[in-house]
Amino acid sequence: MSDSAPLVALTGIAKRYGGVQACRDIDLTVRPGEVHALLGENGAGKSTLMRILSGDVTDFVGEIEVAGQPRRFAGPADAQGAGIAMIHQELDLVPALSIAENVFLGRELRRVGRLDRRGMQQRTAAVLERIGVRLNPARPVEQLRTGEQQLVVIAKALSLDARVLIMDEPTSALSSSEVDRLFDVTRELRRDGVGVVYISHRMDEIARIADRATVLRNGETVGTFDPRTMSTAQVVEAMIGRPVQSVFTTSDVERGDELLRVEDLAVRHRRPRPGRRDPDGISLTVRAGEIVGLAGLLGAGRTELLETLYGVGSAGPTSGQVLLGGDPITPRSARYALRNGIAFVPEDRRVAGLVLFHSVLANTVIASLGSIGRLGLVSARRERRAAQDSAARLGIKTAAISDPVDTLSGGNQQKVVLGRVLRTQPRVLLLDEPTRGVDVGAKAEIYELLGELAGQGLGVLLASSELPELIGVCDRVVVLRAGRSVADFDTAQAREADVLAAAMGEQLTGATS
Amino acid sequence: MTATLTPTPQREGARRRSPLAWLARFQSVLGLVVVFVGAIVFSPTPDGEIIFLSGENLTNIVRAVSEIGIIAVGMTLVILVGGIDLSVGSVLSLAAVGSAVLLVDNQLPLAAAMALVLLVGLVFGALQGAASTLLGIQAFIVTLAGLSIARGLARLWSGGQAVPIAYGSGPGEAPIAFSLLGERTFNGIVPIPALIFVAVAGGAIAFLRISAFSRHVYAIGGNEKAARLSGVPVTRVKITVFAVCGLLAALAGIVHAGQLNQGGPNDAIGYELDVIAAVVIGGTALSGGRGTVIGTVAGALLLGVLNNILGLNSVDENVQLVIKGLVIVAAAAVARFAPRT
Amino acid sequence: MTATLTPTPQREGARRRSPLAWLARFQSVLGLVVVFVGAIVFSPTPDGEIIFLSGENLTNIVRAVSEIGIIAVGMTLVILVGGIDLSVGSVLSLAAVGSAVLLVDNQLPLAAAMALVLLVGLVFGALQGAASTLLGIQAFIVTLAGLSIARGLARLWSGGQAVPIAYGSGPGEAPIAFSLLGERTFNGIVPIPALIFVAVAGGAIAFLRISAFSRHVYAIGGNEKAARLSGVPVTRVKITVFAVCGLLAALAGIVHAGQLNQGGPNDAIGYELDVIAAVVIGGTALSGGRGTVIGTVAGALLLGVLNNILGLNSVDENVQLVIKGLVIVAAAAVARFAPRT
Amino acid sequence: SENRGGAAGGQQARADACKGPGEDYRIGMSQANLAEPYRVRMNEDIRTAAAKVPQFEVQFADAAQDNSQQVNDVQNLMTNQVDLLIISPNEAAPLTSEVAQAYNQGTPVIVLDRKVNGDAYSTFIGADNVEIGRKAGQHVAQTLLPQGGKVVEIRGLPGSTPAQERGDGFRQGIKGSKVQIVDSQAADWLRDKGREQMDAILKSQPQIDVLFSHNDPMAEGAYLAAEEAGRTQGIDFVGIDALPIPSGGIKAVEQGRLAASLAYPTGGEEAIEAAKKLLISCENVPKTQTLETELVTQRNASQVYSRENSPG
Ligand SMILES: Nc1ncnc2c1ncn2[C@@H]1O[C@H](COP(=O)(O)OP(=O)(O)OP(=O)(O)O)[C@@H](O)[C@H]1O
Ligand SMILES: Nc1ncnc2c1ncn2[C@@H]1O[C@H](COP(=O)(O)OP(=O)(O)OP(=O)(O)O)[C@@H](O)[C@H]1O
Ligand SMILES: [Mg+2]
Ligand SMILES: [Mg+2]
Repeated sequence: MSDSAPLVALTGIAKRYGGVQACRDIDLTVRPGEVHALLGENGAGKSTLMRILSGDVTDFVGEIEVAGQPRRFAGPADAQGAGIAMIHQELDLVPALSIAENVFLGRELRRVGRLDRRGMQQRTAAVLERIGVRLNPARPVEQLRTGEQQLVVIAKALSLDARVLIMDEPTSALSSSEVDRLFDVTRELRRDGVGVVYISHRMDEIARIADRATVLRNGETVGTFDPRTMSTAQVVEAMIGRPVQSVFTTSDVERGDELLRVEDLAVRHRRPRPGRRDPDGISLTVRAGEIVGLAGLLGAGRTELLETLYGVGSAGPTSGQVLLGGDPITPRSARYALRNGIAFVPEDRRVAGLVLFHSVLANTVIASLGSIGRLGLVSARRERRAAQDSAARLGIKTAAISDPVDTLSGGNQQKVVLGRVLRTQPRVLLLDEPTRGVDVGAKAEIYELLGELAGQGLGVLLASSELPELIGVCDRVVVLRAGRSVADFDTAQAREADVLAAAMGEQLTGATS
Repeated sequence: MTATLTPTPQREGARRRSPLAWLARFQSVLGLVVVFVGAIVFSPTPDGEIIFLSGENLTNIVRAVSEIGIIAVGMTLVILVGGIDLSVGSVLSLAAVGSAVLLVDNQLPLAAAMALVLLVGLVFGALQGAASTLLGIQAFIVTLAGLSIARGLARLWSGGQAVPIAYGSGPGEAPIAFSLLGERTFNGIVPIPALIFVAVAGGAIAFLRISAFSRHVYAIGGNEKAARLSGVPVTRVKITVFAVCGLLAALAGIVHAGQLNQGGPNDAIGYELDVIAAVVIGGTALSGGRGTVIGTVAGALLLGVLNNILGLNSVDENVQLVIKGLVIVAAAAVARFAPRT
Repeated sequence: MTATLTPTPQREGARRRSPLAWLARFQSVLGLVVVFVGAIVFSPTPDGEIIFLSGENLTNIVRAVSEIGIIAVGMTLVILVGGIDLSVGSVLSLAAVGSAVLLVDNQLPLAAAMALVLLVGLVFGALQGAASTLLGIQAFIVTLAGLSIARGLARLWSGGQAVPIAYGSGPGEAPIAFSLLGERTFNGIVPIPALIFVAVAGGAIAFLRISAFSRHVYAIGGNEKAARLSGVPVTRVKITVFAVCGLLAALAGIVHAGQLNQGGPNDAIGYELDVIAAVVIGGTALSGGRGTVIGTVAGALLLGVLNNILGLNSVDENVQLVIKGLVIVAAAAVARFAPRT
Repeated sequence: SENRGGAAGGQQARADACKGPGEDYRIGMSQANLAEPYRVRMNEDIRTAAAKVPQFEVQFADAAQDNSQQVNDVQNLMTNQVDLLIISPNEAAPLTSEVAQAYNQGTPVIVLDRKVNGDAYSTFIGADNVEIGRKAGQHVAQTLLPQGGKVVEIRGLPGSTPAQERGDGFRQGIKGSKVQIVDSQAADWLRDKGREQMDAILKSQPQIDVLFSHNDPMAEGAYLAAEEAGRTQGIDFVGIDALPIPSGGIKAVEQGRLAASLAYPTGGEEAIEAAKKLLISCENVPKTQTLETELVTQRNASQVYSRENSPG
């Protein structure tokens, strides 16, 4: 750890949102050549603090010093000018613009006065190369998968050549190979004297990459420590304020009858969709009380499978069949799926999950209005009670359930989606990266909830990019590769390496260390 | 594993209900309040009486905005789902012509004629909604086409000339009951169109408060994809909303015919902008998912009060146009800078 | 964890440039192509000649849409950033009046008069942009107010009556150079307004292709927050775009005055809908961030061709309205179902 | 029949309205729209004439071509307790009951240009559109095309009464001659629409002898189209309105673009005359005053123009 003068120093930072004190009296320094982890529960104030440092939030109390000089940024561009760049938690990209245009947005390259497209694409390709991605920089961002978009956001931040790089949950949609690559790059940055602030809810990552860690709780600093000298359990206790023994709970539920059976499912689309991987021979079963994991590399087709089962995948001729409780079904729409007891938590909560400017209440009850009233009428009182119920059950942290969802921290937003889906009382629960951006404590709660639900006879199909999560939570893990199911492990025996090997297939032979 | 599912304490108590927060709930009517107060201040006062505040003048205002207001209720729904309906003025005119032709020329009984006219509006709206959602064409285009089509149909149906409505029971005369729409009632103070407007707006407000349908409307406008994934029947709701807007435009057309004693194929040209203005000034976002019918009512009344007070004062007509624009911006700015929670 | 892993191979190479994909690039002009072919088919053919295709008729069409087209270029930008400008018709009229008054009554030199008029449009647009972005009021309201204000100013400036323009060098006469706007050139085939339209559209297309500004415009409309976080000067870009739209409306007003030899304070009423229609038919999304100027040009021409062919066939005006609406929807549907990548 | 002031209870003539020269009077003027030059001029004529009567103050309202708005305007004026109402209605039926209500309350009402139904008003002052159309037709048939020829008609807004009447009158005027209407298109009273329609007409009509337009602006628009096509030589342009303003038909005739225009007088001055009688001098006014039209040609154009704009 370097003892040189800090690149930036924050002192006494405080920020209030209405009734919520997001940050109070926080001090933080970032030194050159260090990776400084910022830890804390959902809603602890991590993002807010970093948005202050990166010039996104400008009305706050406290001091920012950059290289010893007090600074007050007028906006993100100002902070970037001072060498501070931030990867935002939410993937803030412009959908219709290309990768290169997004990367260079706001600081376009010019040659003899005109936009230098070629130059921007070449330099974008180079940064993408650096993090191990080969994407055509001319492709519109809206055609990319969530994980790919996250990589583009990372590339964008890297291309700024900042002296302080803030990464707010950069890996939440990435699988292990991309994470490894990102860490390689991060170590390079560290070598070059860049100060990195790293926010993540994946505890194993902290131990691997961080030099120092600062823990926030309820907007206050709990302390700064060396993560290599502390166990994960200690870190988690610091974050949550009470000990958590194990994050994962495996249910010991008696497995019941077969609930969902997918037989050789394949979907062929009418129009070619570049970079898509449609189900192309998937077979699996989920029994009552069972939590089945879906593993696979980025783009293996997990999301497409779940969307197809929910009836919202893009239309196209299907072969194979899906059986629900023994009866063949053809999911055509979300309504159909819901009516048959199939519920779905989509991967990208902001795009597909939530009405961001609507209240927690409205977002919680929208899928289950039928159970709140009858004849198309709803009672505001029962609506309110239902939402409060969900909020309490999932521990959603919000000042009031009438607050808009976008004032919630990322993890709490995710819980709102989960709460809504659970209110539909499903038999089969399809989850696509349900713990993306959720803190350890809350994850544990969600897992426990899943276990509980499984105990009541629910079947769960869970896609996740976090292998430890899959192995820790699921009874079985089905591995997808290029749209096919290629392996089915019992997690009691399987190791991460086995799952990974199956996911990568023949590629593993080419991999070197 | 110890983690018990203890709920995080809800900090409900911490939220004080400040007077400011209370006021903010009425943000959408704040512009109206400001304009109303302004109107009192600038009202002519011959014999010391504030003319603007006279009962007769106030009911005049409500009557004057009632057609726009009735449609604006439907337009609010359309805009809430993220759509727009430019055809309302033409549909109004089509319905007015229809009322006149069916009552006078075709001698249909009142109920049948009204039902038929409302059905025309409903179907016209539903067709537009279907074209927009099923073919995936922007509502702006579809309803712009609808504007043209309905106007053409109104002119064809009427033969190009306004169809006058005479009352009586002879041939070529409409049932006298229809003339009630043009009358004042309740001691000559409250005009029937105003009552219809109030009923439509009140009904809509109540219905929106207690119906699942309205939750669907807001969700679709807020995030259509999320709504669909939540099992909201997006297409059906959208078509319904356009149908309701068409229906209300037709209802306004009936009122219009009753008010003016004729079905004019060239009436209500450009009303779509007035209607949308009422909705938007009332705080509904054109991007959908955000807004209230109460705001719309306030928006319609704001425009009515403004028109009225400018008319009462003998301001030069051209200067009026300038003042009107400035006041609208000012009222919107006031509402915008109202305190928020 | 052991494995350092090779990146997932991206199957970029697999993307073939299919003919369908190539065609899809022209989706925005597909509607125009269909209407154009339809017009050829339905063209009257006295003496076997297809009147619609005669050079003179085609240039007439371009001339007829040139004012709408010029403004539509600016409107495209405004809509791309997620805004809307309803004031364009009034600003056109204000500029037309201004041209006439400054040239004829005030006897200003041509260049000074034109510069002044364009400046008026620019400033008017900029003020609207500023009111909308800085006060945070929806552009619809601000520019609806602008519509009213500019119309009022146009009437006040002209004294309510059209100001005729006579040419010559005497007092009360405008420089003859101004009359060129009403002329044709290139062997009397190409009208000057059409040339101006083509120049404005071409310039805009080129500028959008090579400028960083255009990336900012698209970014703001596509995701304003992302744009702001990337350091795009959102407010400045938005105000600029409204200013450009006002400027182009004023340019169209100058053309208008030259075409009609007068500055009419009541001209161009309702043009805003035509202009927005051209933009939207050309494939630009009213929600912002998506669209092209080429599409807009195609949209404007589509409307022009449609008007022209209906006029050439002297279809009954009322039936025209109906046909026009149906064709617009059909054209939009065709473009919608074109293949996409 | 003659009339004096308003009628209480719709029957009895009442002299209350007339308070003599010692009082001040507020007159309300409800105009159908201010988009037509003719109506702007009407307001101006009223303003000018009223300025010469010290007792009069006029409050104007513009209904912007909307029947409903005009109903509101009348109500506003009545709320404002005007002593006399002048109205140029947008359409007859919608305003009939509003006008009747004012009249029956005892307020004298002068109806200008377009009629309302029934007879609940003090006086109607207006020109006869059919007559004007007929005169235009006669001028074409007798003076411009005595040997017959081809006429193209550009009509006003479809469905509007003046468009209907001027068209009908014109046909009566050319009846029996060899003049033939070969094409007829609507241009909604607008100059630029007139130009656009003429563009298309010139395509399909190889020979046009006379262009008859329902108003001067459309005729001027058509002239521009013909000028551009190089076909002004063979065509005589005939319009209606002959407004004595710089952009009006008289100037167009004087400058040779139009061959003729028929004056459609605004009646503004006459309305103030009638108001003086009804309010100040307590005289009777005729129930209907039909204003004479005047044929304006190159011969008399400049003289008519200066006469109409002479003070006094
Ligand atoms: N724009 C906003 N308006 C109102 N409240 C906000 C806003 N942004 C954040 N908050 C509140 O501030 C607190 C801190 O939020 P922040 O996003 O900083 O948390 P976080 O530590 O980043 O959480 P997560 O790990 O879930 O991302 C939360 O209680 C949140 O609800
Ligand atoms: N070319 C594309 N255009 C639009 N959306 C795409 C495209 N490719 C993928 N997506 C979307 O991205 C998501 C992920 O796609 P897919 O099922 O292929 O990957 P996956 O196996 O779930 O991998 P991961 O979730 O790790 O990205 C889906 O929501 C899919 O609809
Ligand atoms: Mg965060
Ligand atoms: Mg996925």
